[in-house]
Amino acid sequence: MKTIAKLMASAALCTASMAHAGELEVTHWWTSGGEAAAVAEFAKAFDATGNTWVDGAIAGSGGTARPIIISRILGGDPMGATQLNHGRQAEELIEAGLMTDLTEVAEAEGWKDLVNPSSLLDACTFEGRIYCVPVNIHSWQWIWLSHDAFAKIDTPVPADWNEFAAAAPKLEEAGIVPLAMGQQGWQQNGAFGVMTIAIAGLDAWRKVVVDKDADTARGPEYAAVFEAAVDARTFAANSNVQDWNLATNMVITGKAGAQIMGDWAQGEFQIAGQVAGEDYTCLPGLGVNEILDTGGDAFYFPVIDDEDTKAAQMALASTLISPEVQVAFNLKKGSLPVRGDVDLTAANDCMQKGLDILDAGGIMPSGDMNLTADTQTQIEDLMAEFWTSDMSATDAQERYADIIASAD
Amino acid sequence: MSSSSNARKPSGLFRNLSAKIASVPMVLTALVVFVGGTAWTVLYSFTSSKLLPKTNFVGLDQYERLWSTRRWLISIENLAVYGFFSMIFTLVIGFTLAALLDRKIRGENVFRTIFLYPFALSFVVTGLAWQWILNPDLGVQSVVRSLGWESFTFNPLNDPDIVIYGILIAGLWQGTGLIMVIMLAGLRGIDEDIWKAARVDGIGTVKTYIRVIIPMMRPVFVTALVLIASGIIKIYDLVVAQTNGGPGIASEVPAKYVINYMFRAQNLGQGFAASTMMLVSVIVILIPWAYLEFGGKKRG
Amino acid sequence: MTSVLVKDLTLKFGALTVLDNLNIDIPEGEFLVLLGASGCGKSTLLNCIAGLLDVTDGEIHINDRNVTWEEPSGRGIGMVFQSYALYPQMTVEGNLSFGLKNARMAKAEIKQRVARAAEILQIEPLLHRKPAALSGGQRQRVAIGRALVRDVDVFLFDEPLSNLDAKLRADLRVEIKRLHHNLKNTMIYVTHDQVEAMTLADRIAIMKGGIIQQLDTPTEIYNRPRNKYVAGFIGSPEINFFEGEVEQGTFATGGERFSLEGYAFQGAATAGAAWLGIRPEHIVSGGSAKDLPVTAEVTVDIVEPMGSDTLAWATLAGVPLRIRMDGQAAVSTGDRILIGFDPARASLFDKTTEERL
Amino acid sequence: MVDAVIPRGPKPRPRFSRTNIMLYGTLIVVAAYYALPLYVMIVTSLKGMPEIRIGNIFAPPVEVTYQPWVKAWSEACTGINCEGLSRGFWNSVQILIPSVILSIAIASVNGYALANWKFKGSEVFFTILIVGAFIPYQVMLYPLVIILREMGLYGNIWGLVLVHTIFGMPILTLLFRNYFTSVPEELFKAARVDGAGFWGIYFRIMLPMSLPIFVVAIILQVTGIWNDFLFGVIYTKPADYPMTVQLNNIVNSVQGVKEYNVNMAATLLTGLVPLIIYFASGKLFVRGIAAGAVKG
Repeated sequence: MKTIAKLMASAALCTASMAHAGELEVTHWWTSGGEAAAVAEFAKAFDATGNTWVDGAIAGSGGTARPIIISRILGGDPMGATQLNHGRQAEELIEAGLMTDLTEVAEAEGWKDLVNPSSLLDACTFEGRIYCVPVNIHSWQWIWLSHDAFAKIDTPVPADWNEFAAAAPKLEEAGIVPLAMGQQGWQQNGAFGVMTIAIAGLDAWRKVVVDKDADTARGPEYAAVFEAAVDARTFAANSNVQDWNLATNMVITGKAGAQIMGDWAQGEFQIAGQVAGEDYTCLPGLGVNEILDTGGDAFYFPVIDDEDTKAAQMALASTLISPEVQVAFNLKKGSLPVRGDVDLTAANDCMQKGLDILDAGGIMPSGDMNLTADTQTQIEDLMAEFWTSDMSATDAQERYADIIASAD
Repeated sequence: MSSSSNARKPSGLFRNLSAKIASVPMVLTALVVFVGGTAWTVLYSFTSSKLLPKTNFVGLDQYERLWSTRRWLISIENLAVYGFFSMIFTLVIGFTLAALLDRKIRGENVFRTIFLYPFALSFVVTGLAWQWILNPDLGVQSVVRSLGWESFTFNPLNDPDIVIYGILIAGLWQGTGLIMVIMLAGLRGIDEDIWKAARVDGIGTVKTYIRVIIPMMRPVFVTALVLIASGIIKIYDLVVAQTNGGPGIASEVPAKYVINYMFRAQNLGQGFAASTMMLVSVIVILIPWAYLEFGGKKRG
Repeated sequence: MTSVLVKDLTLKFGALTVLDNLNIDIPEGEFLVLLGASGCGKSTLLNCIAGLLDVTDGEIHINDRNVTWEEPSGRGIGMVFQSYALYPQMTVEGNLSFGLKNARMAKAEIKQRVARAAEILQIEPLLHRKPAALSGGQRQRVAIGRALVRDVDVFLFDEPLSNLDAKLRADLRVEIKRLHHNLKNTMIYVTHDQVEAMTLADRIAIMKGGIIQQLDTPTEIYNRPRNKYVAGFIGSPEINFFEGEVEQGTFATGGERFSLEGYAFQGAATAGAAWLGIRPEHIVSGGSAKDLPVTAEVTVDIVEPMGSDTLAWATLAGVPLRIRMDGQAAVSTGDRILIGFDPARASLFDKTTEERL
Repeated sequence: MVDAVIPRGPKPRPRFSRTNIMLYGTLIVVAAYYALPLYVMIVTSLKGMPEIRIGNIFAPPVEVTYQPWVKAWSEACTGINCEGLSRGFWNSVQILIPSVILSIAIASVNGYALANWKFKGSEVFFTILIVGAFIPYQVMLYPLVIILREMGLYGNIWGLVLVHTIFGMPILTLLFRNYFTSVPEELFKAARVDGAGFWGIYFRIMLPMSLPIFVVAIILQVTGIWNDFLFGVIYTKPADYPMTVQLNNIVNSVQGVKEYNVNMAATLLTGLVPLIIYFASGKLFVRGIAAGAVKG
């Protein structure tokens, strides 16, 4: 096995593209309006260091982009740097020696002390070495509510999931889709995850996702989650969109009452010129259980055997995590910075809420870090099917538990 | 009496040397890519390869998992539905159009050009065009509703139960022209005397087609069938562009499953197992065809 | 002097033997026709001589040189094909000079040879036309010209006239004969048309199943076919066969008994089962018939007038009998006529070996 | 007594017989169905977004605007690359030209060798090749990644060119083999007697004779390669993405609202090359696909 890995690594070395000095191709899948604006900040900062950011945006969700990125790395045509969700996805690539070790830069700059929460850096660490730069903290646990929509039905904007559920029929009557939901597995799975934390609680979630305890997955806590998901499914029945930002757009335009979506949705509100608290409201943990997962994006640097490229990679790594860039990027992206020592006074209402929770230690690890891509895909497929069919809560729960039981 | 020849007896390997050298690309493609690649994939489908191909064999595990995965079953079901209707409609529409065009009509060229142009377009273009036409808020549904039929509902791309038919409409639009052309070529290849004989015998046009012409065109139908079938199994771009498998996983197809598992889910073994199943289904189609086509006339 | 020598030639395609141990010795200047039904191996033999097919065993010598492993172009042959095989994108001149150019011959020499061939074949006005603008006959002349310019000793013709209509075929046949007469090259000519074979050949080789049945002059083949197959193949309308027994100078068949007086047996006359063949044109009817050693009275079943002569069908000894008569013969269906033939003109074949007796 | 019309002269035929009305009626309705998507794409691409939102997709544009076309061609964004489809267009051109030349060159020589210079085993390889045409690409995707990587061609345009050459080989080889087989064998024999060798016969005799089949093959390959999506996604990097892949990216990378007019303009732009070839080549296109298909 190791031989194959080495072979691949050497193949990668031999045929690495000979980029010009200081020119790095960076692949990522940030293509929506808010995301593109945020990534432009990275490019600007990197270009300012005398290097050149060659943008390799890949449209579609991470699901579309990841295979392209990975097959290029494996195929011996690595890019200079790439976005990847950290966690288990990159493990095998690191194992195969295809990723650049960043430990030196990390130690020189003291990332260990900067990065908060430290779990983010842990996810980048493999056998004691650091292989990726976390760039932001994303949390899924948000519901976004449209003030317009609730104004139309003369109902105050709900303060938690239960109030929302109560108001949903009224929204429906007014011809408003209560819950906007892009019909893609990762969104549906994300929403489900959010409801799990809010309804089943962190302990049950941890048992299932971290410890892969199928019995808990079959238990009453999860049963309640699936029941709630069935409700949510009815709320989202008329949501005819696929992409998450189109769903967000429904909330922005008041066509939908709410959307369960990660904090990146905020970027879309911002671009649409909406103000948190005035035009929309965000509730962490569905307003029930104020806890945020600390997933996020990270950048990896595939091994390229060229000194200039290597230097550029290191320069990019330190640029990405530098305080100014963190602020500029995260403000646009709507995510939280990975370092606790930056000034985010410019942050809006929602980000501030997030920062407060973060400071209070209301954090949990992200699902990405605990489930393999394989298991993730299986769950996403299940969710995709569940949300678009009339599968009963018990059936869905049973199948969910089966997947957990066979996860590794 | 005979002087010895100055020509050397060429040894077996160097006979037709130029031809052999010229055939190297073909031989390599056949052996390395087609045979080698296929064998490699089949072999690795018995391993638990994840992101990288590894030789830790796990027997039929990948296949067991494959056949207990909802998404694969849905993919297969979609393929069966799409395949069945695509087969029937493509043949029926293709033949009917060909027969209509064969009635010595005016403007045959114009009609043929219109029926066939979608075939020049890629599946991506086809998928996007139909995605737009079937858009529930702005497309056909809204147009019909605006005409006064308020309750009209035709929203296949967002209804998991009928989404595959939405793809079918686009697929038929793109592919029937080709079959029509093939059928037309077949019809044109039929002896004019057959028509004269049918006329003398007083057999009606439709009846002549059904009882005489279609049986005569058996080889053309078989070819068309194989063509449609092999196209169906490969269906990928259309789904990606039109629905990307959605809503949910309602319009997933095997080819997409393979690529998803190979690259996205980082479970190569599962992807290989799924692609091997696709291969098997092709073989199931090919063998009877090969038997029909070549089995009978081996001595020819 | 031997021009073409085929020695123990065998050709197999897998398990199928197409040519079986053939031996032919063709003297210089001979016009040899390979004749046979389709699939008999005649074209295959020609292709072997040309080097277009690799032999399984045996040798081929041309002009005393062993050319068994030689490329076609190196054998000193010119070849004319049934479909003319003119290169459609080249002019007549281009067609004629292609081979010479491939042999890197000097330009002046090429020009001179093309001119000569064009003159011989009277195709000078056509030199700058493309084959598509030529008639069938003209095309075949060009094809012959292509062999001619090569200035070789051996010409191979592969059914060159089969694609032409009857009249043109007759015309070109004469021209080929004249060509041979003038050039005196060795020519090997494949055909399935016995008229061509008879008219052109110095010798004919009749082939069947990859084996030469008889190699002889046309007269010999016509008059003294070596076996029943050759007898049946040559001659139109076909020879009449009677199955019977040879007994003491007579041939007994279906209740009739023909005298064999004057028949030249190959060896001693032996008794036994045999075939008797007599050509329709050797059956005499009317007044002169009664003087012949064999006579019979038959009823005419059908009459086929063909202008120059008339073919009458009757039944003798239980088998259908073809009788060739003069075109003016006044005979009609139902007539009873007297016929007769001279056994010296008949052929006898052994029943089992089918060899000439 | 009724005067019976004596049948004489041409048989009277009603100009609009029921059969004819049915026949043309059906054809016109079906033709409308086939033509509709193209029409809808064109009118949509010429409308402004407000008009699209309120209007009917079948209605012709009230106010014609070419802005969506300009935007699709040179301004539409994927990520922070806002060069529009033009980049994909040039990538496709760069992929297309070598792919078409290489695949046809190789396949025509293959077909020629198979038709005229059979050697031991040549038919076996050919059979494998033809059977290979039916193997789902998915089976060979990953092995090809490995092969290209070992050759150092993975991720660049030449790798994709090779992939197109490989997967175009079965059908093209078949096309050329059948064509060369239909060339009278005697012509080939005559050329051998005239002393031409393998390449001599190919270049001097066969090639000039087979221009039509080359045109057919070119049409087949240009449309096929231009329309490819799968290989473009898997074997190239974003900078080299062919037009189809970029189209999918542009349409699917939504920023704010979906700009249907730009999407349709982009879609049409991508379909333009094969459409032009199709309308320009007419009968040859039909011949091409019929030849490729009927015998396939």
